[in-house]
Amino acid sequence: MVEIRFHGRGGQGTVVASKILADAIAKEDKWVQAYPEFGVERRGSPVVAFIRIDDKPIFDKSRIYAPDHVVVVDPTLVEAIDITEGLKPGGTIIINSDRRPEDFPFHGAFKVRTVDATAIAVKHKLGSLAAPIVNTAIAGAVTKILGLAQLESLAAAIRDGVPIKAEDNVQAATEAYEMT
Amino acid sequence: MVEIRFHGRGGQGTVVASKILADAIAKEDKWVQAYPEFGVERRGSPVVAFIRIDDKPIFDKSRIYAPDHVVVVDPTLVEAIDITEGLKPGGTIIINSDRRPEDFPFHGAFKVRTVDATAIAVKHKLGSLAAPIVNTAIAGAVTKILGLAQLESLAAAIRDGVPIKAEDNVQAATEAYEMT
Amino acid sequence: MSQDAKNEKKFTMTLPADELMACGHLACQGCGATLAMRTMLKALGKKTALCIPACCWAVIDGPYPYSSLDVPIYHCAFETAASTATGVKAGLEMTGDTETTVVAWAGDGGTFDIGIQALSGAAERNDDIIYVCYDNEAYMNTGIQRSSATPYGAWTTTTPVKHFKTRPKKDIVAIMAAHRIPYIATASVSHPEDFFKKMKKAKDIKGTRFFHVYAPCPTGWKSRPEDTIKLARMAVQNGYFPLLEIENGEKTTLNLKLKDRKPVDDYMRLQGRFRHLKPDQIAAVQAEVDARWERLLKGCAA
Amino acid sequence: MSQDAKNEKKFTMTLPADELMACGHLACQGCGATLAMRTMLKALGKKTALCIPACCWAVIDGPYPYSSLDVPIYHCAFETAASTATGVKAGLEMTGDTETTVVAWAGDGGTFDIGIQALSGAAERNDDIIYVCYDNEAYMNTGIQRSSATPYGAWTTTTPVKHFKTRPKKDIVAIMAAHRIPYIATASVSHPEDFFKKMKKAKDIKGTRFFHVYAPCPTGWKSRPEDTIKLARMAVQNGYFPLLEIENGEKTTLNLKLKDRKPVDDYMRLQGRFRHLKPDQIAAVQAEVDARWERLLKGCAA
Amino acid sequence: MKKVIMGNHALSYGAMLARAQVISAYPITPQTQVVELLSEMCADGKLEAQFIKVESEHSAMASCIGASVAGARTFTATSAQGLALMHEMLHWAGGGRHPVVMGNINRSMAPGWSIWTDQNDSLSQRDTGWMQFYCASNQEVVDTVIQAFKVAEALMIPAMVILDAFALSHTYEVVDVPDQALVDRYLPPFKPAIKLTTDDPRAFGGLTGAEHYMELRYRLEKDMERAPALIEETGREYGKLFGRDLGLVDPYLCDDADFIFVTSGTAGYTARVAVDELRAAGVKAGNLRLKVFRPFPFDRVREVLGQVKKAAVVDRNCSYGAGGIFYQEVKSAIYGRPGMPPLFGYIAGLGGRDITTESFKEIATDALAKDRPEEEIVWIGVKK
Amino acid sequence: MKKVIMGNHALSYGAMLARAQVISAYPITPQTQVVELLSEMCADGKLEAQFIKVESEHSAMASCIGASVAGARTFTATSAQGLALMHEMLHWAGGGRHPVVMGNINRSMAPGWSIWTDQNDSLSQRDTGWMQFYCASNQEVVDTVIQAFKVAEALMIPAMVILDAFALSHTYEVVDVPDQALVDRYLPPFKPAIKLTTDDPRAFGGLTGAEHYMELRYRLEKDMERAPALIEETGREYGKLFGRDLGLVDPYLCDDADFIFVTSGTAGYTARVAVDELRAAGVKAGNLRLKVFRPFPFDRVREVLGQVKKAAVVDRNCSYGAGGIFYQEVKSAIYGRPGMPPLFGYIAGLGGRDITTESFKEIATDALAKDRPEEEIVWIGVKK
Amino acid sequence: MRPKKAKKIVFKSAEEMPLMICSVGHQTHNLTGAWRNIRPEIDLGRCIKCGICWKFCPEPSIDVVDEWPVVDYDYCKGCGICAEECPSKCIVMVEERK
Amino acid sequence: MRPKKAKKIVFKSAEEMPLMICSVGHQTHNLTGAWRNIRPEIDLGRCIKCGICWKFCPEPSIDVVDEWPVVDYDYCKGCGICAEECPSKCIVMVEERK
Ligand SMILES: Cc1ncc(C[n+]2csc(CCOP(=O)(O)OP(=O)(O)O)c2C)c(N)n1
Ligand SMILES: Cc1ncc(C[n+]2csc(CCOP(=O)(O)OP(=O)(O)O)c2C)c(N)n1
Ligand code: SF4
Ligand code: SF4
Ligand code: SF4
Ligand code: SF4
Repeated sequence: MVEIRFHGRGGQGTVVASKILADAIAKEDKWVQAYPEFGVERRGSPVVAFIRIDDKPIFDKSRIYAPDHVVVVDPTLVEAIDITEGLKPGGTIIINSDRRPEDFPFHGAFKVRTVDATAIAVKHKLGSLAAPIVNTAIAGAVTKILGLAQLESLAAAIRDGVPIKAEDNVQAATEAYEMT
Repeated sequence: MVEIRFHGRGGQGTVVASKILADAIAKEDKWVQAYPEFGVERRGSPVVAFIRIDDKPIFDKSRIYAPDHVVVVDPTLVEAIDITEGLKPGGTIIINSDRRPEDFPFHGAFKVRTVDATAIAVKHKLGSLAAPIVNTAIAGAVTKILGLAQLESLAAAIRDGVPIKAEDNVQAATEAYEMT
Repeated sequence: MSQDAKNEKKFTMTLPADELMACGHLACQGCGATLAMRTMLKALGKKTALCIPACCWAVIDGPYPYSSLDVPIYHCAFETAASTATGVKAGLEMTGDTETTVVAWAGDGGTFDIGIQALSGAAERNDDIIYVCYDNEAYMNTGIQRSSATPYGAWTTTTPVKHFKTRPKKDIVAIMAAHRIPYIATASVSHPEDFFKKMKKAKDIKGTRFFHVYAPCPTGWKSRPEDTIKLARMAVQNGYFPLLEIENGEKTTLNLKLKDRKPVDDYMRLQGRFRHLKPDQIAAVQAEVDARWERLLKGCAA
Repeated sequence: MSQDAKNEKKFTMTLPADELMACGHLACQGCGATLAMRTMLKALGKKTALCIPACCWAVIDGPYPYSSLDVPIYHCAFETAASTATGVKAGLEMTGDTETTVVAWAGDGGTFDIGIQALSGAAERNDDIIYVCYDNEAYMNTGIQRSSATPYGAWTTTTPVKHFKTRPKKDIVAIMAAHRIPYIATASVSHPEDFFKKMKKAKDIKGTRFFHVYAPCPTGWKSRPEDTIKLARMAVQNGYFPLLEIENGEKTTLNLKLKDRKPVDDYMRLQGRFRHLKPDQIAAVQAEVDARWERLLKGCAA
Repeated sequence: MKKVIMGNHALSYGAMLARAQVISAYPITPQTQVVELLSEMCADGKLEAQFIKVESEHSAMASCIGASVAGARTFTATSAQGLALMHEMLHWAGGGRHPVVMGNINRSMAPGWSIWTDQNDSLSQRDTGWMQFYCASNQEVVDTVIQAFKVAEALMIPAMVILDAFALSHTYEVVDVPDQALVDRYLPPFKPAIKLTTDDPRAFGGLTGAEHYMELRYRLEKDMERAPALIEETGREYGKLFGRDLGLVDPYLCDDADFIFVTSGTAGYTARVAVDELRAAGVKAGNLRLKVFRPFPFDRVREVLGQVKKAAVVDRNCSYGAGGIFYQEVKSAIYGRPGMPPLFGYIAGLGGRDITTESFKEIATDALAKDRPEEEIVWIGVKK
Repeated sequence: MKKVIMGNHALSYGAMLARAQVISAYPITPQTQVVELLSEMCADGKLEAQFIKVESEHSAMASCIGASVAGARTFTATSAQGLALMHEMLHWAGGGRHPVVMGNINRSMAPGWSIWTDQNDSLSQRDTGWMQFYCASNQEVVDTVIQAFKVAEALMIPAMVILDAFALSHTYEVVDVPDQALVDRYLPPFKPAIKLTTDDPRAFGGLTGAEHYMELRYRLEKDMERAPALIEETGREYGKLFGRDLGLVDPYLCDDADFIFVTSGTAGYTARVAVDELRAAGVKAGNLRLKVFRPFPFDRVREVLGQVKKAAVVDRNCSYGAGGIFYQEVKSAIYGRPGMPPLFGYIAGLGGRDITTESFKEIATDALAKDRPEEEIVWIGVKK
Repeated sequence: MRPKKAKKIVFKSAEEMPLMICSVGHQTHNLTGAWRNIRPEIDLGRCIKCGICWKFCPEPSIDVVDEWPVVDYDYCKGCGICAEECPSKCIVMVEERK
Repeated sequence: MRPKKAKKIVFKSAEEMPLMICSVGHQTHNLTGAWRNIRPEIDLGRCIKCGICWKFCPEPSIDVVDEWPVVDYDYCKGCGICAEECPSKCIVMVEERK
């Protein structure tokens, strides 16, 4: 069983990112569970989402306290909150950032990987300059880094699940997938 | 234990009559229970009220099916419904009427007594000619005939319980009491 | 005219002979609400379904397993006349019956007070129902308690003489007009032909239609049963209860212009519920009636 | 002007400096409802008690065991803003506090829909409360579902683009005016001084007072947070949300007469919720706004 | 002072003697006389209270809650549909710790429309965090209202005083109306530790996360558990002042009984008459009348049932798909305890059907003939 | 066809596949996605239904009832406060025999405001004459909605399909969405024997006197008692068509168990994980998950409990003054039956507090250490 | 219009009752004439057949027989509206004999 | 006005909580500056002290210090209203550095 936690902000599509991943994984006949933090998030405020993956049915309906990996959709959160909370020793932290893994304090204690999802999103004109929509790019990177699914599955998941600009999103995901 | 049933019409104060009687009886430290038929009576429609009297506390909260006596406040009901229903053999039937007991079919099977409460009420200007208010006169007659209480107690009960024209009502009751 | 001539003469019927409401019902003697139902059904006919919440009419129709009417009735919860009617209409439509007129039939309490939210909601959605409020100006079924339709000055068991109602009657017609529904009409049991005509008209309009029907209650008003029609007529003629129509919340029509309105005084004197009022208090009622009448004339002009 | 002169110059405050609402609250970026609260409290001061039903403000104030306000709040059930306020007022009076102003503070859903019955009841009794409805034109706290305050044409999650809302916005001001309460006012977060003035005035009136406050919601309107004030201002200036006062349901005063009203078009273009509308549909909105404006002018004249 | 009054007026007198400060109510048959008399008392100045004539029961309870949190002693009364319409607000008063006292007249739930008695209305509120007192006489009604305020305010938990439609609400009985001065001694003014005031501004009932909610509800349950002892203590205190003890249960001839009825409400009094007749016929019968249903009087019930050979619970209610509610809760209370008797369950008197001494004898005959129950529920007096 | 969907959408799919004809609902967190998706389905013509966007839940249920009596298949969904506001109308749908199907998301009752899960909202409706199905997975949600319509319409009794807030409502899971053609085969159109129509005008629900009311309610209870068998039968039929049996209970490793949990909702699945871990640690544990609470599955519960040595009922709810509701009803169900085990009661997870495998192990440890319960209720995971 | 004097309904068992709570009989079984304490008597000699009494009877218990108004005393409650409204004053209310 | 940066409340037991569900702390413990992704910067040189930014801030997170507007970045959520409304355009919104 693999458990992952996502950090983002209300309105950035953090939940969507986890949902797309879940779709992709399910396409490969694995069992998956994805859920947002159970809260009243407001636009801009920090939010969290989780996903649980296994190759047999998942009966545990309790929440995830010690994830295997952490994904940070919004880098400004790294200062704002403790994104490593409960993270299993040796777990991977994937951050949307143009900086290098070494630049992060918790590098070493954990495997840190960065991907400039924002740049990719902007390049593919996803969302606005002020508020680029990075969820598909993030999904691409995470899929690859954690080896969760094939690129095809992810692409298919995006085509099912993302109504607008599906192809641009697929390309963003693909670029992120291949870059990392 | 004595159980009495009253027959009248919505709007004629049948319930009030039974209530006044209950008051009078309670003044003599007896235990009493009085209740209207549990229905949605409309003005003009036949209604029923009951009273239960004992010299120890009354625990039976069920309804009265076989009264010892019956009081008929509105004589037109004698044709309309079976006022003797469930009446104990030898029970007394007191009817507000200017006719003689013998004029009633059930005379013989039961003790029938009549009192012209309407005339008394009219004489004392209780209610209107079209709709005289006979409840105090009836109460007077019943009290006497069934020996339920002293006239003083009844008078006191009327003074407590009847806001308007108290004295006229006391006199009506007294007249009925003494007439019968 | 000679007796034969008279025998020849037809009996005058200003309304259809068919009765969809039969006798044997449980209304009090001289009940206005009952007459209102009788007249409405003459206008709407057999293809009508009624939703009746708690009110006198929930009793008048007769107890289980009986009914006095020849149209289906759903006896619904007190506050749900409008929402139940909306549901019935949707249910009928989805099962193929698009013709039946669905009527919510409620008293003033079920309309002005506990039912106003459901009514306001239906009006906002413009649900395709006719809502009829028969107004006897208090909660009569429970034994005469004040409602927000109870007029200033009236006695009820919850507004005792020492504390008689000091708030004016809620202006339900103005409130519904503010909802800008297709059709609003007032009617009085004293003017059955007028009521009939408006009901016929409403039947052919789509959307939410609202009727405010004046229905005296001898029991609750402490009036004589035989005065029911007289009281209703006086209320119309002194402007206490004007007969009017409002289309789309805009076009207001006064059905009978009154050049010399009678004073409300003698109308009130016939009712025990106003007996305690002093002349100045009756004058206050008169003033309120006059003011409302002026507003109406303005409204029509506009 | 020279730097020193500037250093000398006082910072302009068109409203009192005291803040009874502090930062740290949970409103979204650019929330209009929050600004409305801030301004109201400046007018009413510390001797104020709030009854807040379910709505964004039930969240904005902050979770247990915290609060952002310096006045007591009773968080009440969704449909009970008015009835709870009535109770609080009665309770305070019976325990010796007669000065505190009791305010029911609710969103449009809690006012136009599920709370309208309690509000109508309080108004009929003329209970001594101030009722403020901050209008963001949908159920925002639950994630943008239609309310009866949602305007024609708007997208919400329950009026999807293919089925956008086709019913006009319920005219709550007209409905409350029909209740003939002592004081009704509209206000907009773009005109805090006007809101402040009216609130001060209302504070000294007895009976039921009703405020309809325009409070843009960037999250629900799909507008830019920084446009909140601009949108509110446009709505006032194009007559979409006129600033007015109504006394005793009669005397209507338009607070700013607009000689040349701007078209609603550019106002709507700034909001994602209207993006799908075709020109003719926007024209329909314009027509509706014009018609209402005309009615208002008439009303003032009358 | 002795008076012949109806049960509904007993409620009004109770509220008046308790000096309720805010009353908010809505009429419904068979409760109307409660509010009518209270309106008069306010009009005559006999009672110094604000009477809010609301437009629905939902608003009635909402305004009671508002008045209560502002520090006022608050009363209302309703029945059946009205009680059901309050349901959300009952949870509110319970969870919010607002000691409102309410009279409820037991009336059957519609549809079909019924104004007659059964307990489904109040028992469907058993999970709302209210205390529930069931009365058997008008005397008990007036006494219980006064005690209910004392207990409710001590625990900050609302209380319902319940009486049967017509059998009490409209039945005139001889009642000894307590003396105001004594009541004032028994029941001091309501002075809550925390209330809504601008002197100490607090937000009541804000969004409560998973890290806090459970503790607040735990406290409510713990305080509920303190109620039984407090009810008996204040009941004895009441007895000292007024000569009538008020307790959790009313056992009649249970000590030496082989067989007892477990009852509530007016049926619990009629049962006594049946017990006398059964004893006359040689059956060592008894009757345990439950006066308090919430909190459930676990100890007392176990005590009494532990000493009898057989018992029959008589329910004037039904939880469809589960059976009689008193039967269910009594069984649950004595499960796994040593020496408990076979327990039989009967449903009788729904929708105002009368429960007579004959009904009880029929029940006794049935139960005495069997070793243990053969059906989940036995229906009495129904045309099957 | 496999889809990853949230529990709320599973409800919407269920209603769509059942071809609901009238939907009337009001939004409330955490139910909103149910109505949002249904709005879209209606807009896209995927579902041929009238969606009435009412102004309150009270009106939602009232209009569902109206549509149902007119002969339409009717669906709604709500949660917590909304469900409570419907209370009067729940009695109405139950007593009136209107087979409305409703999704309810379990959310804690205010105050304080909570949007998180516990079962007090739905369990406080246990006496309203509705059937109640508790789900543990999104798959079960979609399947149960379809079955619920079949059972409800056969018995003319409304049914509630219940899921935990967030833990199901907002959790995406892999769901095999049934095929429409098969569903149509399983669930024929709704054709009630009696309905509101001008062709055969009847008055529904008029004033019902004491001489009739009780028989009508007796019939309701008798039909409720037919439900358990019908639920199992239609559940097997469902299994034949869709490969997933639906029953009253879901026992896991109970046959050879010394100790079992009695659970419901999502906690009933988490318990299975705990059971596996306990077994790994040598404890012969099992889990009995109740899928149906109304009507109460008496026979199945007795069957399973009759074969274990000890059991612990885990309640995500509390009836203040009486304790956990499942605990109460299970005790009541097995009272007086031979060979029943000591039964322990635990309250956990109120107001959204998480119930984890650790919670279950704590419960097991406590229960296994004692011969019989020492307290009425044990609270788990609360700061005392 | 339903038949007058419809028959009373008596259910022998719960099974006999329709599953839904709905009417199976007609309220005309209820002879409300018994409520009356004053009765309307029409002097047809003076009747002008205006139909006003018919139109305003709330029961309705004025039938039209061969174009003449006839009171159905089985149902007439004696409210007096007909007498009050009759323009030719040909209806008088007389006491029911006791 | 309540103190800024009020302290967080932690209850060790149910007993520590007030019996009624009411606030005991202040929401200013919550530093909403963390929500911001663009920040307002005020060029005081061009500020005319009109008070408009202060009056329209929904937090409010513009303080007045010695008669000058000062943004409190602990709370400012970065909505941009002040910049948008500032008549002398002396407030600019800049990206938070990542
Ligand atoms: C929720 C609820 N509250 C109260 C009642 C009691 N009740 C039944 S009818 C009625 C009064 C109805 O008054 P109105 O609507 O004016 O009709 P009327 O009786 O005057 O014809 C009341 C209060 C009820 N049935 N349901
Ligand atoms: C009885 C009930 N139904 C539904 C809800 C869910 N609910 C909470 S807030 C809300 C919407 C509030 O909308 P509005 O009043 O417009 O205020 P806003 O959220 O827009 O500020 C809803 C539907 C509830 N709390 N109670
Ligand atoms: S109380 Fe009034 S409204 Fe009701 S039935 Fe009698 S007369 Fe008609
Ligand atoms: S959703 Fe809208 S109204 Fe609610 S807090 Fe956010 S911005 Fe304000
Ligand atoms: S007296 Fe009344 S009921 Fe009788 S016929 Fe005349 S109007 Fe009809
Ligand atoms: S950006 Fe928004 S929150 Fe920040 S100071 Fe300016 S107005 Fe206030």
